Order: sequence, then structure tokens, then C-alpha cells
Amino acid sequence: MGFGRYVSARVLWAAVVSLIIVTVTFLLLSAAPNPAVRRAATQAALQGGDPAEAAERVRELRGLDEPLYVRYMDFLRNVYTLDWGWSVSTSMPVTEAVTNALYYTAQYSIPWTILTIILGPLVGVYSAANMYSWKDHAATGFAFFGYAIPNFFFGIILLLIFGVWLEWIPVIYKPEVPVFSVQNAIQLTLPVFVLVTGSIGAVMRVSRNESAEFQNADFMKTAKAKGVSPLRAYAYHVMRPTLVPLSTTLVGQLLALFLGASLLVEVVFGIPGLGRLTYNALIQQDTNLVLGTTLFFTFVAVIGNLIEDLVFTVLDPRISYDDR
Amino acid sequence: MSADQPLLEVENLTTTFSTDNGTLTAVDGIDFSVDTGETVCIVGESGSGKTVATESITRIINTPPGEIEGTVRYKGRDLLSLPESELRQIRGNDIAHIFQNPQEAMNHCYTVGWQIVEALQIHQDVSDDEARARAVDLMDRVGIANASSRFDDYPHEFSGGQKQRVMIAMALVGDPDLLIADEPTTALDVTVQAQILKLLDDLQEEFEMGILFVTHDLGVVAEIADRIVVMYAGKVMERGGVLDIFDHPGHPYTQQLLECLPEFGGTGGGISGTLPDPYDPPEGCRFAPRCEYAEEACRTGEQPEEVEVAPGQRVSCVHYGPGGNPSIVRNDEFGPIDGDGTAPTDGESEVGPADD
Amino acid sequence: MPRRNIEDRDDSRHIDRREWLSALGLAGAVTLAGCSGNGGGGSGSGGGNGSDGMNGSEGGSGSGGNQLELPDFPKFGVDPLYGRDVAHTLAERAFEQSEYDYSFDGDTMVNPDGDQVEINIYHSTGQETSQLTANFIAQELGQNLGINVIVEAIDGTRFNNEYWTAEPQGGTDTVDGEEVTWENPTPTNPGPQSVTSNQAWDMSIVFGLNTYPLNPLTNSAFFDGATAFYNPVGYYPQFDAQELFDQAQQASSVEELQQAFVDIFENIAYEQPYITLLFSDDLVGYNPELEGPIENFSNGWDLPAWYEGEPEVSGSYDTVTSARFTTLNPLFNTENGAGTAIARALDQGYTFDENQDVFPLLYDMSTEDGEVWTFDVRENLQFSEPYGQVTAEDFVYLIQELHQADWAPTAASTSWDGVTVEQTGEFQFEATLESPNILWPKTYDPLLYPIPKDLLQPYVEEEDVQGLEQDEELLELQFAGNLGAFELTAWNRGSGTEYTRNDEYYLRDIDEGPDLFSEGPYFESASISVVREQASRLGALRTGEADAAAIPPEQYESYQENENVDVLQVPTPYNTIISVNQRANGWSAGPGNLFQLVPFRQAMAAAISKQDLIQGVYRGLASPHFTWQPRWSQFYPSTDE
Amino acid sequence: MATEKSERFDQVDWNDLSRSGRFDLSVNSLGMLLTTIPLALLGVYDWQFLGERTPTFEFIGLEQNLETLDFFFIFTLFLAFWYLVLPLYQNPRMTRYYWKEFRRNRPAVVSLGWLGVVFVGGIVGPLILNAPQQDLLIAYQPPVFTSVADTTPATCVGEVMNGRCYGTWQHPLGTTGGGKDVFTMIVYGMTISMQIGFITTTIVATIGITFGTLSAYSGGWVDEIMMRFVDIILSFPTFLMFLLILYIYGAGLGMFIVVFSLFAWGGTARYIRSKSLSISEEEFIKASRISGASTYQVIRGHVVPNAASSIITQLTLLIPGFLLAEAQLAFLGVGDSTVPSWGQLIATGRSDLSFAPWIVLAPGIVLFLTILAFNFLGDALLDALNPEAEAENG
Repeated sequence: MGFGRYVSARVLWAAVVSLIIVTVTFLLLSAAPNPAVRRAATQAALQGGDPAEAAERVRELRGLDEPLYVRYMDFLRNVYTLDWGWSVSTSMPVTEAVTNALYYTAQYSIPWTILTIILGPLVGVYSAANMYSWKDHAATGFAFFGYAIPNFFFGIILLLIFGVWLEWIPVIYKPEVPVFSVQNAIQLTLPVFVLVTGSIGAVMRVSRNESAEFQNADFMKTAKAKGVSPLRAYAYHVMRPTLVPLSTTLVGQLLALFLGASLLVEVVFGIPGLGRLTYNALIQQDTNLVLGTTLFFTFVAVIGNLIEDLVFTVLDPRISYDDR
Repeated sequence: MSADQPLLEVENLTTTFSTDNGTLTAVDGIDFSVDTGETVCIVGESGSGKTVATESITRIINTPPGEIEGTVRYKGRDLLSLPESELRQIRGNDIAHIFQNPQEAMNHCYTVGWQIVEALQIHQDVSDDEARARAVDLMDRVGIANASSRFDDYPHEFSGGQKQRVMIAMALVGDPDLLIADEPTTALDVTVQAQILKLLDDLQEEFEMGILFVTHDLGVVAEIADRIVVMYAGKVMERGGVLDIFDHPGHPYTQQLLECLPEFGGTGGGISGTLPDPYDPPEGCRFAPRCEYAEEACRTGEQPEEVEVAPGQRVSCVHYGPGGNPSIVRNDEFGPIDGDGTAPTDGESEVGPADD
Repeated sequence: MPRRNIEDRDDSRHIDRREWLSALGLAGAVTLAGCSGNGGGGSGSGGGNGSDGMNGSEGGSGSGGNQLELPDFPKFGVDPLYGRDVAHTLAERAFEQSEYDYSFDGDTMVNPDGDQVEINIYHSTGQETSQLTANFIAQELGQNLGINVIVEAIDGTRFNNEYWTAEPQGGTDTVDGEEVTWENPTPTNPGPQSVTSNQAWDMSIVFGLNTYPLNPLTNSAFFDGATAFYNPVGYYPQFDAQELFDQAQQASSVEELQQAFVDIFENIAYEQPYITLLFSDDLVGYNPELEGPIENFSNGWDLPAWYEGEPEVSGSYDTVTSARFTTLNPLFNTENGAGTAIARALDQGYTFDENQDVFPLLYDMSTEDGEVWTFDVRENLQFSEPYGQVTAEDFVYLIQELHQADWAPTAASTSWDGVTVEQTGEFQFEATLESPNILWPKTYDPLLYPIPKDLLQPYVEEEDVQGLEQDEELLELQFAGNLGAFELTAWNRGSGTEYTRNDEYYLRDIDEGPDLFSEGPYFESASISVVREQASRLGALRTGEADAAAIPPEQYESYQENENVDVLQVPTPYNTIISVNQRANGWSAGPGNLFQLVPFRQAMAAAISKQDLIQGVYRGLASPHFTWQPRWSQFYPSTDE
Repeated sequence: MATEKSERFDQVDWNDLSRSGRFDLSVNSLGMLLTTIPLALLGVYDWQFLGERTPTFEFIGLEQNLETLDFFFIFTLFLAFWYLVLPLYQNPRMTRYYWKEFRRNRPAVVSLGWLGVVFVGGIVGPLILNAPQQDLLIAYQPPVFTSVADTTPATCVGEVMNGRCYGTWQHPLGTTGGGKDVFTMIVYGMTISMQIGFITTTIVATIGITFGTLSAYSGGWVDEIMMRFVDIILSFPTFLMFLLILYIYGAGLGMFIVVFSLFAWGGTARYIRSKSLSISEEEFIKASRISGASTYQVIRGHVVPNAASSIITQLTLLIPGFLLAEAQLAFLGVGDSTVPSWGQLIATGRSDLSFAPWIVLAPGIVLFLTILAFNFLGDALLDALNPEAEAENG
């Protein structure tokens, strides 16, 4: 199978998986009672109107009077036309709400991802190069610490120390400051730090263990015998093979955090990003928005897994497309 | 370089490793030399310190945990006192290495071409195109068919023998004067082995290289060696010309090694006992605990001084030393069955262009 | 559509009452007051304070034993109507009334099977005060009545949907000897006691309700006979509530009204339809530099006169709140927090000053007889272009075509039911009520937002609710012109609103009110940040990032000592009550629902020490609650103070 | 039969036992059976004959009431004992070897010790300590050896000096805003954590093993579909699903466990399948075709024992994820706040962090240490049991 066919097969599968996941979400949400209907009935009763009629009216307005499959087909059509409806909990179209929130999520996710991708393997390889020295122990200790400490717990404590007691950073996130400003950098320091601490641990551990294996590999001897400098040897000969198993961990780790811990970090630090948007949509049972964000997260997860697979095949020439 | 100065001269080379369990002495004060155009074989069981000794020459082993003492003179320069950066100039350029397992010795993430070019470009300022041309040339020279198309293939797409050829090509990029070959044929099957040996032989002439060849396979030794250094547990037991030693092995250890070879009328069995603990080597002769001729004198003091038993052949054994009786161990009837002391294999196989 | 939030404990306590209160047109009234997560809503006079009520031991005659005689206005839960003996006596009366054989086995209340009575109590999940109160109730009921109470936590929304409300079914039942028909059942009163919610529940402190101290007539919604609009617990009054409320309705002076209410509130205190516990005060921390905040829940009505340091325009007025805003569309907002956010940029018709008197903003209201009310609209009100001047026509159109229209479920719909509106001049219109109400403005019903007619017209013609809900000009208050102290510059859905000073604010040119209005507001800008974490809100207050924030009672003292923060105690009309489910699925401890029996509810009220609860959970920052009115209300029935 | 077996108790070779293919009533199974039957009877008795809130052991005068989850928990404990601990005892040689390997990893030994404390605390603690009681009078007591301003606690249990209230041994870790003893709550939290850990992993292992072997054994398009299904399960944005389901359908501890399990078995199933496939090459055919042994026996006798160490390792590394997820959800307010879990304690104390930090710190640190310990342990097991396995679970 050629690369092209492999990719298209993967993409197709990704689309199928997204569809299934979103369908499950849709069904879960349809099973829940819709509070808007009940509220309308209350309202109507207050006005002296007929509550049943009012409830019917809302159902009609929200398309809830249609049979489930019709609503589902509508929903599917909307998914692919990118018209994800109106979000009642934020009073804006779902797509706009998601885009707006993404703007803030990206502001901490991008530096966090970049730092993890760069620092994780670097520190891991450095740790391996200095295996069993105090530097290695310090780095490993840090990795385990970051891995094990609950992000939200770490976040609230750091915020208390640096925000409230030391007053080094603002307690309240200000969304209006320009993206590329010192102020923004300062207010994003803690969330990024907390997330990097959380994600870097696993990356470091894997890259340390893997590169420890590779730095004692015969090809490192070959490289040395060729006259390759240690720096170049690590950069090319250790790092590269380490990236193969690492890519799995890296993507997996980032995804898991992106879909889970980032929500808590947004809550703790008051960042109006996607996680909080989703959470609020959920507790306000804003069906359209919940579906929209689920769709988005599923998309990210599926794309992430796809990238992971592709990166894996690209990084490791020994893997052929037929194997997977 | 003066005419009488050897290409490589190793004196009192000692390599130790500090580990959690104490200090491990892998090579314990050995001397040997290699001349231009000459093939010297270091022979010994696995674990006797051969590989460490050769890797100590250009300090390929990691220091720390390793620690290298003694002198290694290459064309008169002491390599061990050279700064790392200058040493890097010598590695791969003047002194090249090839290793036992070509599968592992190449980085599976890069094409073979990339790896050859890397070696080339480290030492020479050549453009990518030129480097590629040179690399293809070398690959061609070491007998890889369709070299230019295989340049972009990954190591896993080559067979074992081909990989070793690539390794050799990689070693040749700097037109080295000394090639250190660490059991280059051990991982290969017998027919391929012969082809590689033949290739090395041809290349030695063409490139006028000295070859330091490490092996535990005396069959190979017989085929290519000019001189032999027999090592055991970090010490040199015996050294001399290949014919001398095959005809008249002096040291009991050498004798037992040769006995293992069926071609030499040996039993084909191994030597009883195991290598001594490298953390705590025995006193006296290292081989004494396994030696059938060992006496009390063998078990005290240092490893005995080497004694010249024949021109160019020296043995480190109490029985040859002052007050010793060589006849205890000497067994002149020992020797190859066919008596000519040359290749036990037919040696006729041509070096084919490929073995796939 | 109206939304609620369940995010913060303080706001969450207010969920449902706000929701339906706002349906009565109340949401806007509290908007000016809001400076904090709590907003500090409602109205009233003077700060009630915890210890006052504690001394009220008048009235109780017997002290235990079967001789116990209850006064006209019994105050349960404080001496002498507190304790094991009182509670047992009352409970035993209930056992006699019950057709089933409940009894005490020593200290333990047992059901006819001889097993200990076990019932559950729900509290709001994740809200510490709520949880502490529930546990306290459990302990007290265990100690004084021998009931085993299981404390369970529940999400407020879930409780509302599955327990508190039900599918309206209607029906008939005999109440106090009379046949009553539920002709207009609502989700909050779906029918007689036999009509139940989906899920069974015994007791709950998830929701508290408003007591309407300004105009207690509104309370008829809870207690106006069996078929009251809002009766989720299935309470049947044993007194003639409907008639008493009708009488009160006829009152033509405040004194008459007060008189009329004595009976009602004494009856409620006696019957304990909900077990009344306490009124908790809102505690609001302010930047000490700030001049203006008062300990009164009209706090904030004169925000344009507030300043920091010196009365000159400078700085920014930044507050934090816990609840996100669902919509800023004035037509549809029912949330307190969003009301505050709207109020920064858009005034309503009138407000209440610190004496709880009506203070005219957009229009003044006057009446002769309480039946026909004249609205005089100010002449210096401007919408943004292209809508021009605000006239009476805009208001009349809004009332007639939207609030009174069937198709548009606006938040103020109920307020205008049965009111006839007529335009009488360019800046004047008249409203005629079905029955006279001299306190009409105090019901919050005639509160209106100014909305341009031209903006509404296209939607009205199409009857397009969705369009109206989603209209960007409405959502972003782009039409507000000079009608608000600030202009809304940004509404970030996740993190709050930002405003800049409105230099054209009409209030600067009026004659009434503080002199400071003439240059107000005194801030260059303002913002309301939505911060979910209480710790962060408090941190912001402490570090000066925020000028105002709500403070939980357990931290009252520490903030009082903090010189960076001034703490004000703002009374609220919202109560904390135990709702006891008197419907058929209400009593899980055995046959026959004891909650339906007045003496049993009295016994429960007598078993819970209000004083200990207030001291323990609220750190003394609350006042006991005996009837459906706070102590500081002018309608509070007690005559001896 | 039992006696016969027990005579050669310490000579029993676990692998031999497993390979015998017909050991339907080994000591382990017999023990399991003998302990499970009374448990099941007790469960039925509790369910059928006792009121929902009547203490299970009322008939012998004990106040302990067992709920459904407790029965499951005890069941998993029996499982762990008969099939995990006992085999180790039965095979001292292997145990010694593992222990030797394991002991070299000092952090892992410490971790095991800590988890032992949590385990024993979680089982014994609730029997010794009374359930934490609310007592508003003693709210916000500081931990022993520390002090706070005496305005913080309602009344100070310990000494008051210079306007500061000092902690006492009565409340070694202080009390919450409701006056509940933090130490007791942490001990009760251990039970919850252990329940989450044990029950969830049991469910995950059961589903994973069944699904994996079924898939491998079926082969063909059934296998393909089943593995695709696993793919989908693994692609779910898990945390979002937790939130969604728990929010909509309620968030009791039981629901937590069910939802966690539902989304966690994919990896195990995948692993078991590949293991089964490799074994089936050799053993399935021999064992099932020639000797006529049942598929169950092949799985039970070959696949499970061979994959056991990897499964255990994998599950060990799953548990901290569950504990963390529980804490995260509790923090978000999606959870039953009457369940005394560590996460709930952190969630209730987080608003008091600035003046009563122990309420958050104590459970937070315990949670941190437990997650850390599981990770260390998992790593060590990875090394000790399965040296060639790579850290896939990172």
C-alpha cells in the first residue's frame, strides 16, 4: 500500500470514528430531559397561558418535536455544513463560541505544546546522557513529581502563592490584553508551567529510557568512530530514533491533557477557553454547544491519533504501511 | 614518519571502568604495535578485553565510566593526550573502525548513503553532490550492486553482508591508514565471511592500510593475520608471527585455543573453567586458575614478564622465564594438520559483488 | 431563553427563586444593586442583624409537656420553642392526627413497623454552606426528634428538573374541608398532593425563596390557597389564605396592608409550610478607597455617584462575580448577574433609593387611586443612532406588542398581564390595573427597559422569537445611547464584560438625586469579571485587582481585619428553608406523610436551633426566620418592637 | 481433594498448575468459591430481607451496613487474594525471584509500603474510626504542631497563645469547615480510593480479557470488527465523556466506577488479543484441537497466566488515572459530595485554601503520594515482571 492510500484510509477511518463518537454524544444528550421546555411551561403558567401548549411551542422552536431520527439527520447535515446552531448558554452561534474560546485555549496550548515537545526530549536525553548523576536524579524526580501531582491542585496552590501572597502575577486572567505582550506572558506563565509540568514528565521518562538505550547502541560507537562530535551524535543519532517511540507518548500525553487537565487549568486560572466553554455548556445543557465542542475535541483527538500514526511511519523507516 | 617507527604503537595500555560494584579492569597494561600494510590480529576469548583495547586506542569508549592510561602513539603522536577535538579529526579519517554487528552499528533511522556522507562531510569540506558521488563510488568499490540507487535505502533493506560492506565503505571515506576491525565477520555466515575477508584483503593493498583485526576465531586469524597478539583477561599472553604461533604456540592458553579448532586437530571442545573475575583478578598469571601446568610460582606476584621464545615470538609464562622449564608446556608436535599453516578454508571464493 | 447557573454556592442558592422571581419581573430591580457575585439583590429597610432576633422569646407559653400552648406568632427554634421536649410534644400531637401508628420509642421516633424513622435531605452539591446546614439539620433532628436523617448532595439543576418540578397534571382534592380544583397546574404546582415529581424526596435545602419584603402581596404566589402558582412541596394551607390575600389586596394604605398581613404571617409562622430557618446576609468586600457602598440592599442604586478617593473621574470600577452571563438581551435575561451587567449600560424605568423609596430614572410614575398609573418619560433620553429619542411610544409598543403578546416569552411577560396601556402624549402613557395596587411600583412589575420600537418592529411582524433572542444589537446593547452610565465595549462570553464611561449619561442632567450625579459616573471604565473560583475572587479583592467581591461567612472576620478590604453586611430577602415534600412521594419512612401535618412541621421547626445554626454555619452573620418576612420588613407581624 | 492438594501446598508450581489445563477446582478456585458463596448469600440476604438502610450485620449486633459497592469490593478482594496473593505464596521460588528483582528498585519498595498503608487503612480504618462527624464548634482546627489565628476556628480545641490557636493530637491533620476530622476523612478516602482501584480494575480486566480472547479466537471479520470497536473506544475524549455521562445521569461512586471502566478496557483487550494470537499459534491448536480441551481452559491455562504480569502492570498504571479523574471531577463539582473521597475533600476545602490550607494540602499530598506510588510500582513491575516490555503506557 502506498503512502497516499494509507493516509486516505486512515483519514476515512478517522471520519468514521468521529461520526460514531458524536452520534453517541447526541444520543446521550437526547436522553437527558431538556430544561428549556419545562421552563417555558412555567413561564406560560405564570402568564395564565397553557403550559402544555407553551412546552409544545418550545419543542417546536427547538425542533424537539421531530422524531429522533429526523433530528439526528438534521444534526448530521449541520455538522458537515459547519452550521452548528445557536448556543443558548452563550447567546452566539456555536461556531463563533468555539472559535472565540479556541483563541484563548490556543494562547496557552501552543506555548505549552511547543515547550513540551522541545523540553521533554531535550531534558530526557540530557538526563540519559548524565545517567545516574545528580542531574539525572533531579530531572527524573521532577518528571515523577509533575506526572503525579494533580494539575488543578498544583494550580490552585501556585496561584495562592504567586498570585495572592507574593502578588507577582494577577489573580484574574484578563482576556483583553494583547496576545503578544508582557502582561499576557505573565498571566499565562502559571497555566503553561502547570501544564508543562504535567505533560513533560511522561515525555521525559520515555525519552530518557529510550535514549539511554540508544546512546549505548552500537551505532553511537560507529558515529564516534567516524569522528562525530558528541553534540551531533546526540542530536542526530540519539534524538532521532528516540522520537519514534516518543511520538506515541507525546501525542497521547498532550491529547490526554488537552482534553482533560486543560479544562481544570482553565477553571483554576479563569481562562475563558474551550474547556470551560464545554463545561458550562454541559451544566447548562446547551445541547448545540456541547455537541459542537465534543465534535471539536473528537476532531482534535482523532486528528491527533492520525498524526501520531503518520509521524510514526515517517520517523521509523522500518515500518511499512501494510503493517498497520 | 621514520621508516622504523610503527604506524601504531600501544604501550602499557590500561583501561578500567568504575562501576557500582567497584573498579573493573578490562585491559591491564598491554603493548602491541601495527605497521603500515600489516595485519595484526588480537585473539582471545570473549571478554578477554580485546574490544576494549581497540576501542581505547581512539578513546571510543565512554570516559567516564571508563578510564584509559598508558600511551597510544599513532604516527608518533600520543593519541591519549590529544584533546578530544583533535582526536575527532583522526577518528574516521586516519583511523577507521568497523564493528562486529553491522545491523546494530548502523542507525536504522537514516539511509546508508546519509551515514556514509556524514562520515565524509565531517572530515572533508565537500558539497552534498560531491559527497554523494564519492559515497556511491565507495559503495561500488566495496561491492554493492546498483550503488547509486541503493544510496537512499535504509539499513534494514540490506542483508547482513551488504551492511558490513556499507560499514567498510563508511570506514574508507577518509582513506585511513589504520583500520580497526572488531570481529567484522562474526555475525555473518561462513560464505559471506570469506567474501568480506577477501574484500578487506584487497582493500588493504589498495589503500595501504594497517589493519588491527580483533577476533576470537582462529580460523579467520590464520587466513588474514601477519602477526598475532593473544589476550587473556586483559593481559597479553603471547605474541608473534602467525606462522610461529600456529606452529609453536608457546603459552598454554594459546595451545588450548588452538586445540579448540578442529582444523588443527583439536577436540573442538572449549577450555574448561571461566574467565577470572575482572573486579578481582587472580595474582600471578591470569590464566593460572585454568592452566593444567600451573604451579605455585604461577599463582604469585604479577603476570610474568614476556620472554622471547623465538624471533618475534614472546610468551608471558613462568615456565619460559628465568628458572622455568619450557618443556613442561612446549609441544612441538602441535600444528595444523596440513602443515602449511595457511588458510584452513579453500580461500578460493571470489569476492562477489553481492551476496543477496 | 432564561438560564440558570449552578456554578457557585452563593448564586446557586438563588437559582430557582431567581428564575421564577425574575419571571415576575424582578430581575431588573436588583441590577443596580449588584456589585458582587451576590449582587445583593432585593429591597428592604435597614440591616437586620443576627442577634436582634435571638432575644425574641416572647409569646411562648408552655415549656414542654402536653400543656404546650402555641402563641399567635410562634417562634420555633429559639427558646422556649426549641428543644427535645417541645419537639416531642408537637410530634406526639402529629402522631395523634396521623392515621398511622407512629410513636417514640425512648428518644427514637419509630414507624408503625417499629423501625426508626429515616428520611433524607438534599443539599446543593459542592456548596459548603449548604452541606454544613444539611448536616446540622440531620444532627438536630436526630437528637431532638430521634429521626435518622440521611444527607444527600444533588446538583441544583438536576434537583430542579427531577425533584422540584413536575409535569403539570391538575386534579381535585379536598383542602381544609373544601373541594379544590387545580385548573391551571404549573410545573411548580403540578396538581394536588397526589401529583408528584419524577423522583421521590423527603426534605431539601437546595432552594430558598424570596419573601418580598417590599410588597408582600407577591407572596400570594406561594400561599394563595392550595392552587398557588408556586407550590412544589404540595402545601395545603389550613387557614383561609386566599381570602386573607384578597383582603390585603383591597388595602388602600400601607397601614391597612400591614394590618392585613399580620394574620397571614402569623398563620404562616404557625403552619410552617416550609420550615423557616434563617436569612443570611450577603457579605460584600469593597476596596476601602471606594466611597458609596452602604449596608442596605439598595446598595448600589446610586452607582453613578460612587468614586474612589476624590470625586473626580478616574480609574476603573472592577468587580468579580461567579456566574457567567447567558444573555445580555434585556428582553430575555432572567439572571441576576447578567442583570447587573446590563444595568451598567442600560437603566430601567426606576430604582429604589436607600430608603426603599421609588427613585425615577427613565420615567416617573404617579397615581390617584392605585388603579390608573401615569408614566412620565424623561425628555432627554436618546437611543443610539438611528433610533433617536426615547418616547412613550417605545414603551407602549414594547408592552403591547411584546410583553403582552402570546408569541414572545419575554422575561417581563407576567408583569403586564391584565394591564391596559395607552399612550397619552409624546412622553406620557397610562396603565390601568385590573385591581388597584398602591404599591404597584414596589412589585417591580412596571419596570421596563427602553427598547427602540424600530428595532423590534421587524421581529414583531414576523413573530420571530429566535431572531429577537439572537439580535446582536440587543445582545450587545448597541442601542443604549445615553441611557446607561457606561457603554458596553466588550462582552467576552467566558470572562465577563467591559465598559467605558458614557459621557452623555442622561442622569447628569436631572434635578433629583445626589448632587454628585451631575458629573457621574466617576470612573473612566468598568468591568465585571466572571471568575469561577471563589479563592481567586477573594484573592483579586485582596490584591486590589477587584473593587468588590462577595465574601463567605467563615472568612468574614479575617477580611474585617484586613485593611485592604472593607466588608459590608448587606441583608437579603432570600431565605434559607427546609422544603418538606408534602406530596405523595414525600415521606419515605413509612405509611402516611407526616410532613402534611402542621404539628409535625412545627415539631421539626422546634427541633432545630436557629441560634446554633446561625452561629455555627453562618458565624452569626444571619438572622433567624420565623414567618415569610424578614424581621426588618415593615410588614413583619410582631407588634412589640 | 482439598487435603490432598494442601499436602503439597508449597510444592505447587503455579505454572504447572496453570498449564495442566484441567484444574477446575484448584485450591485457589475452591477458596474463591468457599469465600464467595457466603458473600453472595449475605448479599442476597441484605438485598431481599433487609431494609435499604438496615445494617447488614444487625443480626449479630453490628452497626456495619454493607452496600452494593462494598459487596463488589469484598469480592474483588477475594479475587485478589486467591488469584494473586496465594499463588505467590504457593510458589515461593518465583516469589523470591520477583521480590529480588523488585527490591532493587528502592522507590518502588517505599511505594509498595505506602500503598500497603493506604490499603490496610482503607480496609481497617473505617472499622476502627467512627465516620467523620460534623461538629461546627470545632471547625477549622489547625493540624498538630501548627497554629492559626484564633479567629479562624470557631472554638479552639487546643491551646490558645498570643491570639493563635494551636493544633492538637485530637485532630492530627486539623478539621474542615464543618469540623470534620481531616485525618479520619483521609482514612475514609482510602476506602474509596481502594474501591475505585480494585473494582474498576477488576471490571476492566474482565471485559478486557473476555473481549481480547474472544476477538483473537474468533478471528476473521469478527476479530476485525471487534478490534475496530476497541479503536473507537480508545478514541473517545474520555474526560469529556465522564463529564457528560456523570452530569446527565448522576455521579454516585458506583456510576463513577462503571463509567471509568467502560472507557478503560480498550488497551487491555488489545494487549490480550495480541498475546492470545501469539500463543494460539503454538498452544491453541495443540491444546484445543488435540487434547480437546475447551477454549476456556486454553485461555485460563495459557493466555491469562502468560499475560498476567503485563495485565497487572497495565492495570497498576491505570489506577492513578482513575484516582486523578475522580479528584478532577470532584473538583469540578461533578460528583457526590457525600462520598468522602480525597477529591471531594480537596473540592470542599479549596475555597478555604488561603486561611485553612491543610484541608486541601493534606488530601492533596496523600493523593499525590498515592498516584506517585502507583507509578513507581508500575514502573518497577514493568522492570521486574517483564523486562522486555516497553513503556507503552506512558
